[in-house]
Amino acid sequence: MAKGTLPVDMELRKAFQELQSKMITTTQQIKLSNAQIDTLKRTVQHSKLVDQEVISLPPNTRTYEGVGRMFILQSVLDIQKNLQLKVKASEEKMKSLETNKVYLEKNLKESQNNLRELIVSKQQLR
Amino acid sequence: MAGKQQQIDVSQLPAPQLNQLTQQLDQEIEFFSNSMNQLKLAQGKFVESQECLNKVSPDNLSKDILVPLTSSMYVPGQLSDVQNVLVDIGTGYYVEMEVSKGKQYFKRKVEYITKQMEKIQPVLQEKYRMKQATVEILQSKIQAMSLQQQGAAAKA
Amino acid sequence: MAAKGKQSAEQIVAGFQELRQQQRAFATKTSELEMDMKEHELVIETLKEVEDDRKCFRMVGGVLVERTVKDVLPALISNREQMGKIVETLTEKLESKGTEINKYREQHNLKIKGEESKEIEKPDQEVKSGGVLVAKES
Amino acid sequence: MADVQKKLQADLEKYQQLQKDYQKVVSQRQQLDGQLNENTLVKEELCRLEEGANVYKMIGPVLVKQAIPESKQNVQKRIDYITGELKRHETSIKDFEKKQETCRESLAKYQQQIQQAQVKAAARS
Amino acid sequence: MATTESMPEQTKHAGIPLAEFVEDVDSYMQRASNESAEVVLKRLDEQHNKYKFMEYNLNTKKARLKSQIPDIKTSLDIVRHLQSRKDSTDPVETRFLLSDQVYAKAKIPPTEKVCLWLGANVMLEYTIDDATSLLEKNLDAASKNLTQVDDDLSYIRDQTTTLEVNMARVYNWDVKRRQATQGAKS
Amino acid sequence: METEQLLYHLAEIEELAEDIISDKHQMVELDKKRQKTREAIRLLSKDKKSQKTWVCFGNMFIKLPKEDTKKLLEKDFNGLDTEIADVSKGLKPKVNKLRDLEHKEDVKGFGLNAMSRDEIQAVEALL
Repeated sequence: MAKGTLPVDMELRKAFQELQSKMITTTQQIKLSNAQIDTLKRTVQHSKLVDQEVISLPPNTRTYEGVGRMFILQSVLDIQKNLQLKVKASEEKMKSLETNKVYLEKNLKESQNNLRELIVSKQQLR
Repeated sequence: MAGKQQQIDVSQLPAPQLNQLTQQLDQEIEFFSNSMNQLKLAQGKFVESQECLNKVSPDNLSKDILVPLTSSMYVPGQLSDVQNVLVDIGTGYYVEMEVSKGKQYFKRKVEYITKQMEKIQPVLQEKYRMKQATVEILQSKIQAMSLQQQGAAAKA
Repeated sequence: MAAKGKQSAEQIVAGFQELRQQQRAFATKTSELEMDMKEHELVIETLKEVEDDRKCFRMVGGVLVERTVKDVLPALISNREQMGKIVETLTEKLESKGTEINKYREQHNLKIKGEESKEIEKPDQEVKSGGVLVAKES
Repeated sequence: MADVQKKLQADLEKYQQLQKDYQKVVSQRQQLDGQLNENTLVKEELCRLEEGANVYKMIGPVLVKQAIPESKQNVQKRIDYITGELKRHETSIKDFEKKQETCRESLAKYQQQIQQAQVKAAARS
Repeated sequence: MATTESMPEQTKHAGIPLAEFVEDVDSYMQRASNESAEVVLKRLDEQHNKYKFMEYNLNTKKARLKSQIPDIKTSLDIVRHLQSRKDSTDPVETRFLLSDQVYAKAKIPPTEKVCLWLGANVMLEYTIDDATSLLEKNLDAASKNLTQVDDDLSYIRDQTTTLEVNMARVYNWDVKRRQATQGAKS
Repeated sequence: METEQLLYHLAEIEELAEDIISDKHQMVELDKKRQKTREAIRLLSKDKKSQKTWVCFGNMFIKLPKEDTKKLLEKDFNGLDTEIADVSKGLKPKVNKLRDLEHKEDVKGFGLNAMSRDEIQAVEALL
């Protein structure tokens, strides 16, 4: 390829650069979301394990919920309720992260397509 | 100092100086990532405190609790006030506030730290970018040098 | 051409570094578990010496459960045994990782300066507040 | 020749000492910066309080109730003090930078002299 | 951890090998295991690393003890206070650290019992008297351990210095030997 | 070859100096604590309004009658006094010893030949 025979198309160049930086930030965001989803998954799993443990306790066992450094006496039922709430919240968070991920991926693809179209239209123009 | 370096054309620097520059950048990167980690840690603590305050609610008044006397000793007791908490605002000052005010306090703190992190993040990224560029230039220089030496050796 | 050859050399080093990283991870995990086992040992010894029906709490994932010594002790003992088993498999993995690394090193003719003894297995410096028990001189 | 070397050595030591002192002052300034920041945040919190809020100050191991205006005044006094100290450190940092610069120059001069002498000696032999 | 192997063991600093001081480098280098200065220096360097590693471990231990001791002391203070209030009918009013920077109010009714964290996620109930004696015992043990650790640390520092001197001596011996052989050649 | 003696000597001096610095630091800290305790006692005597006061125990505060608190603080104060006295008692011989050591080194220094090149190198390699 001989250098300098074609004038660099500034518009194309700019579009390329934009796409590149977009790709970097998007992949970063997706990575971050994946990591968050993983931790959330672990929290859910953990909560379910604790739930099993608590169910297997003999009736009338006194259980305390950790709040900061203190422990509050809480009925097994309440503890289960709180665990379920936690699981639910985590699952919702995961869901929103997933939808966000899908959106990001779609968005990126669209940008790629736009660039492709731009190239095609430039070629046709020439 | 950092501002000056950005104006120098890095590709013009000799190899030893480039090496020094990467080392300096490494140090700076470590410094900033350390601050980031500390900020994250502090933020986590504030979030936790904020969440704890949710449990200081009327339905927990007089409830049996285990009171942390030290980090390794607890005694049975009861929560005796769910309206107010004492907040350590730093430098030896403590303020009694309503639970809702306490929550606001920690929310503010979290926001403050987030802002600090947002300030550091781009600087950190810029340092990473600069380091990468410097390393690349350094490597190409070393390669060119070794090629030159090979050439000289072949001639001799 | 030259660039290609260089890149693969970099890849070799990167692969080696990754193996070492895995090895180190195994080593840290092992030493963590061993510390945990020691702690369990200490607690088990303490509980063995007190009355069976003494009130005793056990923390399960953020939930504190009020039981008695006779309920908690067997759980602790089985816990310790499980940890022992994990330590065993981890040690095996650590060893096989070591041979893997040596093989890799021979295969690619890598020479490492004598810095490995320094790096491997530095326990994390985190100071756990832990319990009230003070370990006997070990 | 030996004389220059001795001077170079002396200057080098001086330079190293300067660097050490410089670093010390810089880290002190950093500490002061932190303290200023913390006190400013406390001041902000105190300013936010409604009248009649209970403010305590820890003195020794005792919590002592303090009126809000008094607390504000105390913290302001500390802020003023730290700001003064910061200014002092700032000038001393600038001073150190200047001293280091002159030291570096004289070091370079001696080094050059030695190099020249060495070249001459090499040419002679 | 640190292997002692054939090292002479000192009972006072169990597990920490003594660094033998090289009095006479010439005769030291004559020993069968010391084939060359390089080999010896490498071995000494390895030993040096071992000492550094032990020092690091001891420092970690020291940090742990140093954070444990004040905690035990405060626990003792409070337990003694509770003991003095055993016969009173009024609850003790407290503000306890609920979470970072937050204190909540709690009432502690007169009590005979306190709970102590043993570790391994287990907390055990003690009578106040038992807790006091356990804490006293542990405080004593922790303080003794701390002095032992300090002792060991300064012992290690001594050994490290000896080792460093040995390294310097062997190094110098080698430099002189090389200069001598070179002088003989030219 | 005086290298190793010198090294030992330097190590000894350094260790002692570190010890002295940490002692002095401790004295300063203790004195600060003592002053704070005195200030607290003064404030407690001045304030006539409340009967009880919050006293810090590590991570918690316990509400105590003022008179009890004052007694406690006075005990603390006296304890700190003796502690400071103890440290300063131990500090004096250490300072003297350090002075001796440094002085000895000076005297010895006159008798020393200049270090040879490789001796300097060896020392540098160690430092």
